[in-house]
Amino acid sequence: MLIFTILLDGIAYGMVLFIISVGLTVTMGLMRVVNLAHGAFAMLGGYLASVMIRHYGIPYVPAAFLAAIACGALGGVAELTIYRPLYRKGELAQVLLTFGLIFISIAAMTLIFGPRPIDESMPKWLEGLVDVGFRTYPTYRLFLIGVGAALALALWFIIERSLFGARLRAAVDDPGMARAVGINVNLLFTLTFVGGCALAGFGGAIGAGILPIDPFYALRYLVLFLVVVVIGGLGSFRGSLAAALAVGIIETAGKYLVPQLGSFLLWIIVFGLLLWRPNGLLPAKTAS
Amino acid sequence: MRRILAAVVGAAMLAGTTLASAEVVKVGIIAEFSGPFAVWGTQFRQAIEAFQKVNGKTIDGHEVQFVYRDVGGADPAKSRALAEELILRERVKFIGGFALTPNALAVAEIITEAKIPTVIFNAATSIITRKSPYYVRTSMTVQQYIDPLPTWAATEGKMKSAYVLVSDYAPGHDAEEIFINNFEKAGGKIVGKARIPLNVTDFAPYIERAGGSGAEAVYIFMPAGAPSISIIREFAKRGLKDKGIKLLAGGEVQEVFLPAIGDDVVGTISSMHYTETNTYPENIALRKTLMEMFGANAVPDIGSVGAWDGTKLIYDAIKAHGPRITGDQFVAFAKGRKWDSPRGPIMIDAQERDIVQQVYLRRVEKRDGKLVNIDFFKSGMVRDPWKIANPNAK
Amino acid sequence: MRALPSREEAPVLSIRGLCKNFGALAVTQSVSLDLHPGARLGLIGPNGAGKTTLVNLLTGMLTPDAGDIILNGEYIEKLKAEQRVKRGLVRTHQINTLLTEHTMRDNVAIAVAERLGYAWRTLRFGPQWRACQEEAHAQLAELGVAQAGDRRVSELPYGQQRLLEIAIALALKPKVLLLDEPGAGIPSTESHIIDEALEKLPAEIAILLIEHDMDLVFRFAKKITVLVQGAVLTTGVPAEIAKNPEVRAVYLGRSQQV
Amino acid sequence: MNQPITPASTPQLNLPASGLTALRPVDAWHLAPWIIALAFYFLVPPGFHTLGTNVLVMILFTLSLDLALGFAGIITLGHAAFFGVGAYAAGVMVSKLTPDPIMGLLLATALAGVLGALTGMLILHTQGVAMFMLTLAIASIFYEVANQWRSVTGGDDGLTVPRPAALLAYFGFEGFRFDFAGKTAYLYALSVLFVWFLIAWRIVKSPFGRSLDGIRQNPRRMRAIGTPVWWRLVAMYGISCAMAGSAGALQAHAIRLVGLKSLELELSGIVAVMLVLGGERRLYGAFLGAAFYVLVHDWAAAINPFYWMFVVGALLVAVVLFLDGGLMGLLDRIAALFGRKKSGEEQASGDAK
Repeated sequence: MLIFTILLDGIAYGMVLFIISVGLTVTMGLMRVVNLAHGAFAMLGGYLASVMIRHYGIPYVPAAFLAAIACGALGGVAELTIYRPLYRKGELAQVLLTFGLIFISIAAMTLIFGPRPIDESMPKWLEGLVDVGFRTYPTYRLFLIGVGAALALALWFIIERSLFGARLRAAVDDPGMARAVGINVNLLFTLTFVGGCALAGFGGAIGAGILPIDPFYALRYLVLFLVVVVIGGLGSFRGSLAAALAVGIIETAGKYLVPQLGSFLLWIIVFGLLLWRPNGLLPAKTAS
Repeated sequence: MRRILAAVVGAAMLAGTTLASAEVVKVGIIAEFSGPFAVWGTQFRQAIEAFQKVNGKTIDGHEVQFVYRDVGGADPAKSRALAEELILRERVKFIGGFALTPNALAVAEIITEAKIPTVIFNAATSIITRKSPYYVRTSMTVQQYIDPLPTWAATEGKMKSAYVLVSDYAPGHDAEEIFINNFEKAGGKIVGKARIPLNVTDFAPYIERAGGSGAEAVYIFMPAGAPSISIIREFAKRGLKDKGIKLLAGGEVQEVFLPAIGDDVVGTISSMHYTETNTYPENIALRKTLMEMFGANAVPDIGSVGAWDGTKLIYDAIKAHGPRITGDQFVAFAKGRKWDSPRGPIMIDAQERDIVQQVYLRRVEKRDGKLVNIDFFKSGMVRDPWKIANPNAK
Repeated sequence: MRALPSREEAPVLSIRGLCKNFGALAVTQSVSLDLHPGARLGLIGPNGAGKTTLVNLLTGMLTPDAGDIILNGEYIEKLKAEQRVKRGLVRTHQINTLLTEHTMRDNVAIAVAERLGYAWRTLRFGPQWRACQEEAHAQLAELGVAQAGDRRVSELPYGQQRLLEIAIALALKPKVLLLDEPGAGIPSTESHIIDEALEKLPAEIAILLIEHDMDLVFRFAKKITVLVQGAVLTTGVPAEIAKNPEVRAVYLGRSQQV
Repeated sequence: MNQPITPASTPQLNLPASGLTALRPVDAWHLAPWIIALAFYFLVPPGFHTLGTNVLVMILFTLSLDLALGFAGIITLGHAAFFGVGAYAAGVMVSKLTPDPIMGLLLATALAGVLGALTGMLILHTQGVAMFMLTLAIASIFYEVANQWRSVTGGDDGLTVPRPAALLAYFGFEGFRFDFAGKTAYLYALSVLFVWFLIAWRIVKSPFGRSLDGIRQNPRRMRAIGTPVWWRLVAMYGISCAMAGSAGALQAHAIRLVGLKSLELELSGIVAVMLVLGGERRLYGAFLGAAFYVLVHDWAAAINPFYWMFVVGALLVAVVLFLDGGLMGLLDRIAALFGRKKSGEEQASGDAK
């Protein structure tokens, strides 16, 4: 039975990582921007949802969606003003600027909301336990698994089956070629960035029960999001899903089975994987 | 580059001349004002400002000036550098602050050499005050404030078995030791324990194991803030609370954190040397001043009282010995001194320069829509149990 | 460094039965070639004939599935790219591959330093680096572009960048030089500069010229090998190749449609 | 473009004299940082020397990153790992093996260099994001080792380092004792920085350094001229890590406390900030960037410790977006504005590039 509990816990954790990281993998694969500040959008989503729920009485799910929309809009503005000049610069400039954005976000959130983690805002209907056959299990985590799976399915449909997705994949493979065949790559970048940030905001909002929101969110979980993206392969949607679930399950299993190893386990695995497959598990591009 | 240097040099010289001509007593505060532990710095500062508002900024016409320095987290090297800076550049007479043990330990050698008395407002590892004769602690030690909890739980609390979850760092190990010792001494049974790495964010596995262990109570010790909030939420969400398992805690359920945890926390039992809802006049004054100065949401915590009492000790010493007080005079003054703190009566141990105080057992309740801790048990004056058990450890 | 007269008869580079497959696709099928010192061999073939693959196999960017590459009597197919260069097998690139932030002369000087193995000597590098600069200057002067030596590569006109590719290769004192489409991207009005540069190449170097520009190949090469679908179709002097009906069919005819 | 290409147009090659022996009067500005550093020692009141030492240590650390990241283009977000290794090694040396600081410094430097070269061998065949994730992974593993190996490192309490012996005690000279005000530590750090600066200077001007500059721009080109790219990168990374280890050792000797912070991601990030702030590939950029950052931080933290992160963050965004070449680039532009044509600085920058 332990194995099923590990799997459920790992998948719930992995789904939160997936929802937040999938936007990052697409922007890193498509725009080739190392966006360390991605977590800041997730954090913002968490804060906004909490404010809406607690101060304006908006219910949980609509609040998460509104937070996602707000994060998407802000992401769009950021793409147009701050990120666009970055595309032509090197990785180092990107790393540093987005590092700077993390610092600013930490300071801003501390200023506005104070240094403490934000207050609990989970609705009653998510708080209980559900009988899943072999045991009772927290509703909230099942909710996360369900939402994550639904989002993964929707994203799969958008990316693999829609025209937008076809353009997106073409641009990830070869931006120059995409431009040459008449795809408006700039618009595509902006839309994708908006989508990625909206997803991050949504993930931040509904994942707050597992990754609590405080001003240091963006820095604390930065490495975790990057691990998911890089292990999965930049720009690879399937890869990020697989990597997020893998990271979730490995971390959870580690805690259950070998708690004394701490985060050694994850890092050793990351290190080995990247040496073995520098382009990730399921790279988006066939040619390396 | 040259200009910056010139400015720095100039400013330093200016500071030097003013120091020589005015009777200003400077107190350096080394604390966490940024970083994940920024709450502490804020609480210290607000308590000091509140104290100064109540008691004035001067003593017999001599100004007491607080100089704040941010150590930004557990960074002993920086803490040490800051202490050096405060002593050499700012010429402080006292140092105070320190939320985290490593930062407090880091200055031991410097304050000994420079004979600068250092008042610890929070850091709670027992050994600290043995590392320099100039340390005085006005906060607590981990084992001190946990001491009555396991004994009570196994006896009056009627909990026969417990599972112990602590963060994997020095204070966590101290907590684990005293809880297990006292619980077993009082006839309880420890059915399992785990040390959780500090960077863990998802506590489901640990809570799951604790819940499955058959324990009647789960004791947790975590750094206050995000981790402790997550673990208490997880405790309720995993149904441990509904199963009737008791949650035992400490600093994790201070009043400031309760809204962040939510109603899940109701019923949690904790031991602490300060309860925010107590009715000592000093506590009422502290709460009132904090709310006047910093708004309705300002809630005192153990950091506030540590800083409040530390500031009071420094004020009283200056009152007694004047602005030219030496380090040795201060330490002699502090030894054995008793006064009424917002937390109740306290005393500085004459040998150890460590605090002796009452410990309260409280339960989280919801009163008037607010989550608060309510005392239900009060111990006698508790000396640090670790120091009693290890009289010669250095 | 120069090829000894006694070795004149022996090929400086020979390729024996070289094969490379990408999955099921055989891109190089048992190719054999000999280059003697002073050779001027043109390699032509339609798009997809495997010219680039062959260059990559020779330079060590790809490892062959079968076959031998013998340079000066040494089997080199197991060697790394840079080791082959050290042994005298040097290439130019179809797409400029230059240090764009450096000056033209520094590009060449770095190559000279590399050839002389100065990289690990840091104690007395001053005079050595001077010597590299001087040799680089001379090399550029030989190609007639020394006046631009102080300009950054990114500021140079395209034609001069093409010449720089050749200058760097020559600075390595190659025994065998693979010229990968040296004329690529140069407007026809300027193509004479490549012609002039090719004429100045030291006579003793064996040269394999891979080129799309038929006129250039036929002007420069003394022999031509035609590659089709990864295999050698035929080898001969330019006049023969031009007349060969098979070549016309698979190559010239098709190329005119392009 | 249609210039006739004839040997007649070939100009004479007039190379500037090379090497340190051939400095001309216009190059006198090279002395400026060292004169300022010495003046600092004599002019500032006690209490500022430790700040100065901190600046010097950070300059050295930034300089090490300039070699790896600036010149060789190795994108690393884990350089603090080697700073930390140096610091812990030096600390353990003083407390367990020998109080002689020079011996500790040499050992710490060697250890960091060897570890750098070994890990470099593993990761330097990768590129881009994979490489910087690997550097991050290595730093995290080092951090975990230090965190768990409490008996040696002290865990989060940090490693308290006893006062080292006088600087040249090994040679029977007791004059340079480490004093409370940190004046000796300052001179010690300055000397070590000077030695490393000379080494770095030689490296970047040598064919070795130039080949790495080439690898950063175009590894294919360098392979095509016969450069063993991987080996060169490993060598440069090793040197850079050794240098970072020296910086860590200096800090261990000067502050006499080594904490886990010296291995954290944050420090790796901050040193990259200092480098870009000062200007990459300029050597002196490390001086400007580190000095500016440490002094601004010291000043901003004293005024308002709450939101110094705003300052750092805004600074970063501004430098990346508006200040190509960092402070050195700004100096160049100012110099150009005053019409000092072909100043020593510009030339130095040209050479370095």
